[in-house]
Amino acid sequence: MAKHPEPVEGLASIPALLQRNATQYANRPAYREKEFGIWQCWTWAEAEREIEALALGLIDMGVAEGDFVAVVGRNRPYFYWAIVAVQSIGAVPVTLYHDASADEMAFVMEHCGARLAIVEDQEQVDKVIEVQDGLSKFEQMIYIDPRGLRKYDHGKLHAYSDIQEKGRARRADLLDELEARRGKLDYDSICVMLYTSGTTGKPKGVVLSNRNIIEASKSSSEFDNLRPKEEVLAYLPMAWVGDFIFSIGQAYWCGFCVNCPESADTMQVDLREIGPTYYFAPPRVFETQLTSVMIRMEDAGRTKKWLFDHFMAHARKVGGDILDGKPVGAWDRLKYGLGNLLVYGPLKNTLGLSRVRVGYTAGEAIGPEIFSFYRSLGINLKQLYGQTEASVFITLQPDGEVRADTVGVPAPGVEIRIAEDGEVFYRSPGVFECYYKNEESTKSTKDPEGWVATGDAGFFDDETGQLRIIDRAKDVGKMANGALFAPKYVENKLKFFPNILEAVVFGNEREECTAFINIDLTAVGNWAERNNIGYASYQELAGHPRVLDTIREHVEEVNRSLADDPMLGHCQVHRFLVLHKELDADDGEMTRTRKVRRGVISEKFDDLLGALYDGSDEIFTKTEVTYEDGRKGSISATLKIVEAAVKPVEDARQVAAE
Amino acid sequence: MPDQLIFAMEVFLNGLMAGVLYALVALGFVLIFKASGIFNYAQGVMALFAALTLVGVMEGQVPFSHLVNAVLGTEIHHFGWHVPALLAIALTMLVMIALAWAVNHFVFRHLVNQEPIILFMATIGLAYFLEGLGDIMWGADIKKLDVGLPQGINTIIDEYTYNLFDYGFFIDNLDIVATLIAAVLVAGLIVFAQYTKQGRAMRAVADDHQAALSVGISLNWIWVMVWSLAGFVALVAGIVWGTKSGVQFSLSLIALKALPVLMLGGFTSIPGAIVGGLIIGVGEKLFEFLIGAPYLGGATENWFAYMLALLFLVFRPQGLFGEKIIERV
Amino acid sequence: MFYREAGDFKTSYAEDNQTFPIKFDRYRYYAVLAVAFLVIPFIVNDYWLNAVLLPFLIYAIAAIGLNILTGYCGQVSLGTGGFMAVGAYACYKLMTAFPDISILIHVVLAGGITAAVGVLFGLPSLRIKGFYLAVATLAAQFFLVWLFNRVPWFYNYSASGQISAPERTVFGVPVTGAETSAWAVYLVCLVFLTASALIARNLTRGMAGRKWMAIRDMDIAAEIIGVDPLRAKLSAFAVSSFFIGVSGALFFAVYLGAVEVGEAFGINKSFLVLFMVIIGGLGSIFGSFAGAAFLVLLPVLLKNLLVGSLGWPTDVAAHLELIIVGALIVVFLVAEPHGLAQLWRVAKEKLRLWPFPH
Amino acid sequence: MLDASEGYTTEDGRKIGGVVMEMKNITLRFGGVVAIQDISFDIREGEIRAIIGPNGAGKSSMLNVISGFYNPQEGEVFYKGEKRPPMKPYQVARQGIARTFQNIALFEGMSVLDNVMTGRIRQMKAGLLAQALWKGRAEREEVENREVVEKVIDFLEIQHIRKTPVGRLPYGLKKRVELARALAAEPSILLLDEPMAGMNVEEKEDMSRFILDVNDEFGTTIALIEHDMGVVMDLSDRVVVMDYGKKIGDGTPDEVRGNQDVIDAYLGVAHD
Repeated sequence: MAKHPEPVEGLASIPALLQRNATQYANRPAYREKEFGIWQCWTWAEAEREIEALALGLIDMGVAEGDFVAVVGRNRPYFYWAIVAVQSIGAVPVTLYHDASADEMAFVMEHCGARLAIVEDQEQVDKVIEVQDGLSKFEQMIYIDPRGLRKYDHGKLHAYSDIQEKGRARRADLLDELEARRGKLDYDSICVMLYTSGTTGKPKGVVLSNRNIIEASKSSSEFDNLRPKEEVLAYLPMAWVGDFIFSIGQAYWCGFCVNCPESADTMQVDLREIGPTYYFAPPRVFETQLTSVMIRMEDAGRTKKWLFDHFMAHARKVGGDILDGKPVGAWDRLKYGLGNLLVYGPLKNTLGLSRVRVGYTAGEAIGPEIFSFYRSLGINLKQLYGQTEASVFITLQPDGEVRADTVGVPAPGVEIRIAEDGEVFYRSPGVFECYYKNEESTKSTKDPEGWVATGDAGFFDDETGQLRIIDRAKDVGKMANGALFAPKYVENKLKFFPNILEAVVFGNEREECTAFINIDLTAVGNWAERNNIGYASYQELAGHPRVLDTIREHVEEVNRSLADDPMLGHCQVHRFLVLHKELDADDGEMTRTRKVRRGVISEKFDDLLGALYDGSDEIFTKTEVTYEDGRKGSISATLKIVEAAVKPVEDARQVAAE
Repeated sequence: MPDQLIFAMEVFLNGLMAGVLYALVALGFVLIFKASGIFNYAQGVMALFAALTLVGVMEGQVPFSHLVNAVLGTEIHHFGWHVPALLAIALTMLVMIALAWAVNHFVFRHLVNQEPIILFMATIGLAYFLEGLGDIMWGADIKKLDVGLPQGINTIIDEYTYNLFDYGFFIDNLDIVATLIAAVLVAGLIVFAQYTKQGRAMRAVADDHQAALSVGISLNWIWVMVWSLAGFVALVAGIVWGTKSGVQFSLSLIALKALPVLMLGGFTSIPGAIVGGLIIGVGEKLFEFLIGAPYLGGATENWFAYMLALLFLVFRPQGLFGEKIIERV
Repeated sequence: MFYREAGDFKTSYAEDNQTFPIKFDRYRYYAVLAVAFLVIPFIVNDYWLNAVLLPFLIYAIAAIGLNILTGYCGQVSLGTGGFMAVGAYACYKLMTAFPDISILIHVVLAGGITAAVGVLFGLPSLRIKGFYLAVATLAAQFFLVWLFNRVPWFYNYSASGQISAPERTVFGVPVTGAETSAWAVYLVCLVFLTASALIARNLTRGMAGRKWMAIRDMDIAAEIIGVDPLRAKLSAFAVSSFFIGVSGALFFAVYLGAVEVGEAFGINKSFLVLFMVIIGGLGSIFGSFAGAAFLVLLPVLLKNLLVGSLGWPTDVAAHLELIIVGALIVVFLVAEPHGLAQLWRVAKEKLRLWPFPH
Repeated sequence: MLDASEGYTTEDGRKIGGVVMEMKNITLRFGGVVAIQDISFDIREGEIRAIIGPNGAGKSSMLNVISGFYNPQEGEVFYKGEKRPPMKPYQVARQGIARTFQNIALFEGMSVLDNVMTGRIRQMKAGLLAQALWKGRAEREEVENREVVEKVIDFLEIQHIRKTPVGRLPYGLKKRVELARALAAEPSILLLDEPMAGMNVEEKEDMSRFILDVNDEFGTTIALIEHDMGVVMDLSDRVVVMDYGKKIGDGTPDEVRGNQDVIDAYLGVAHD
């Protein structure tokens, strides 16, 4: 049975932490948001007042303890305040993806029975109004940006600021109520409910207690000794557990400042201005950033290009070691220093990463090339492995022991067990309470001893003692010949090539593996330009013979590397095709966190899948697509099926059979 | 008849002649301005440069001799021959045409469609350049220029007026000749502008660049032409003033005098230039004679013209003959 | 390349529109100030002072003045020499009339008087535009020079018609007259220049500057959105003339000591300063410095090179200088109408983007 | 015609107030040419008032009369109940009448921010000396007005070009910046001179949205001229129709649509 740690100094809830920070760090910045051309700033004391005002206002509105409150918006202080305000009055915040479609929202709000929704602007308001009739418990809505909402019926619609005003006005008579409610919060009371995007089926509401969040934040903060002077940039979806931990859990535990960008498209600029010291980004972000760096360097002058290449080469040689504190020759250090002045420094600066002290990436495997690129610049980028159910942290990489292909050692307070079928189990104070209104899946995921199944297959790497994840456990299948089939592992290897954006590998219960592939429009498009290959659309580029050749080379390279690995030698890709459309969350082919939905895809494109196995060398297909504005349409294309050379593997069968 | 009035008449006549010369220089400005919208501050320096070159050619000076001597330590000065005036003038004209081409080719071709003020400042730069060039080619010392123009008091007028009001007017022959030359030149230019193909092309360009282009007039060609014409005018002015008061830097200051002339006459009008020139010439001489010298300590010619033009402009910004400007939004 | 802007963010508008928003620039600026005030005074000698430093400091003030009028407000003036003369003579009269008032105050007052004269000659600018105005300002140039030449009261009826600065002290240290010491003279001018630059910067980044630039870029539109053209232009003339007057006063009292108006403040002075502004960069304070430095150093270098090293006769060198300066003006107007300041800006952008080309 | 004193309510329920500006029998001539002939109409608090007509109908001249750029030979202009004496354009501007221009009149040499800041001239009164020292009022005003301006910039969604020199902007954005400049003045009447001129459909839609939002958010009174009839009809509460310098129609879009003269004018029936 997992031990149940108790709060230190009665810091049993986020609101409690807020109170502490408001006194202890009263004048330190708590939130910044780029608005009206400058970084508007709120100290902890100010933030506390804002939150209190809102909390009082909510009480005034009649929000009761235990109510669920949906919070829908991009990262803005107002929403973080809303979350904490909701907590402080004993209600439960439920964060939603602000780019979720109306019916996705409807499902969640109905499932948790939200009475109140706090949303950003007209767009969100409209979305909710569209579905509100189907919501049995839903009553009122609060918006932040009044733009365009003047004419709306304000019977059940309130402006954020108005609510705060009411709160301030009634402070005298409601404060006791608020303090009473806040007082009741303890380690076991619900901190937040987050819906897992769920690679399959409907989202599940993960209930996380204050214990989960605070313990997880505490131990992880100590692990990387985060301090009050850290700066983070909050730009990842608020509905995602990671953002909740970084921007609320750890931020409140350590008392550091959360910075919110002006908008999604100014993110890069804002990142550069803030220069975070603690930074998280999914591999995809680092990938695209690296791609754009390389593209921009393409048109650099000769000398500049030479400088860049020369010093980057040197960085790859010694950069990582210097970062890991391994012994490096004085001359190399000197040269690295010079490079730092001429290339690395300015580069990190333009990327906005020059102040990063601790950087993490997770959620997907990251390409070794990409990973080492950033590390060689002297950016302390590390990997972690986690999930919503664990309040993020399962394993972390300690400074100086960083590898591209592992995800680190168990986080403080986390126990890990590997089942015989390779699935990873863990147990920790961060382990979630339950899935809301979903007994059986709670049971199926979390056993009475508190062990939770990750659903991922992996093993501890002998030399480093760090965990290594191969694939989703359920996706790890057997091929017809009984050999181990780990599509994700192969897909990642493919995706490490800048030209390949997404890959979906099939082969379960089949003789041989095949793959769908999405090319990366930026990378390939740029290549096309430089080789002056004209193209009108993604589709046309994707079908271009020379592109197909390049992709084939990539596939064959992957095959070669796979062949060396006795366990996965049979997962070599025999045939593949380049899809005529980009896999898209709007078409349900991926999750909002951009994980491929294997099932959906294989159904949707079963004709293509068929073609991959029936030996035909091209196939005509027609697919329905959803455009940004929600309109539906369909595109059709004739796709070539490409053969890729494979390397025979000796007695892989036995290895697999053992 | 009171002496004062008689003197005044003499001053008036002199002023008239000076005015004609101002008008002459002013014409150079008008030509270029009409055709290219460039207000050529360097016009005066061009006159100086022309005069210097003329003298240099006539006396067979070695161009850049100072520079050459300085660099090579040689002692060369003259070829030792003398060139007859007319030939020299022709040669000088060739130089001026070459200059016109160079100016257009290296400077103003690149400044098409710039605001007038930029062009103006460019010509100031050009003026400096030419001044330096002239000095370095021919040396900066004051030179005498004699192309055989008659000089000295005109005895006929002297005697005639003496018989009239027993006071002989002092009128320099040179001034009379100059006046005649100027008059001829002006007439010539007007004829040229009105009746020759090139002249019409020039006016077309002045009216509307685009239109001119569209009917197949080569702007570059026109511009070289007007700069050459301006060069020619400058040469004539150079000869006259040079003969009058020696070839020296002060010669380029006449140009400055032409500016107020233009502000009065309007930058685009040939008759305006002439009338303006006369007004200024007479005005400043009379002012000096009646007020300047007796009450203000003299030398008022330095500024009278400008003040007159300034005051005038305040009340009629487009000048005597300039078109009215209508502001729109 | 040297810029490290990550983490250099602004949390208030005051920070955002400070003169040097980027940290690196700010520190470099402090460094320059430190050297100018704390190092140079101890190492400056008479040659450098008179050949380079003083002319630079004083012309820079004049250039700033003209830049405000021409670069920011778009009114070209060829009367700079005349206005400098006003400053000089005003200063002279004040110095001789009130011997026991500090010279510093006299210089400032001289500036004030020049401002008044400037406004007077600025009046036509309401009716006259572009180079019509430029030519009109020549009237100021010639009239003023003539005035100081011909009216004895201005040069206190001295036989020579010259004016010469009596000895005056600041905190007991002589800064005018025969007995001056290099560092003191240098510091006085430096202080005036620094002050001028700061004031000019403040004016140009504030509403006054915006009005001027509005007039420059599109006067009709400016009037329709509420800019009073007369006041805007006159204020430009006033401020501009103030600085020019100050520089004139310093030029006479501190630098030359004795002046004959014709040669010291003739039309060529007007052009010299105009050239500084063009080459340096219209509409840029930094440009005024750059232009002044450039045109002060150029002759010195040429002289040292041609006369000093190659032993050419000075007149040839002088003529060459004319040619070069003239050519430079044309080259800049053709190739880089925004002058050295623009080159500087571009270089800076490149450094900021380093290692990326764009 | 509506009574001058009390206002009316639009079908979308906006309350329109009393008359802000009234033009009485305006006649404007250039030399012999009559640009505007004896035209009268009024503009009311909070409404969107359009002046339409074929090209050369005298719309722009009318706008220029309102903004004081032209002074009419005959007729009177009443502003906020008082007869307006002939005044200089900048004086009119300072009375709180801001405008945009048909062919954009931005200050190319200045950044977007500075351009919009010029809209605050009316509000920024610090003396030259204060500005020179950047102290006290000057400093304070600069920040206070910057705040207002930033709100406008945010409202018109031009944050990303805040510091870009206007010269480098594409046409559509310039139009928006110009609107921002006028808006920054917090005018009591906002004059828009062909706000949609030379725009593609998408840009027109944006612009219409902004115009409506402006009127909606700040209750700004807007008078706009436009020859594109379609757009105007959707936007405006009341429309004046001009043709050959005469007023041939005045009323709600529907009334005007029905008006025979208007139809003729637009279908280009020959004039006698």
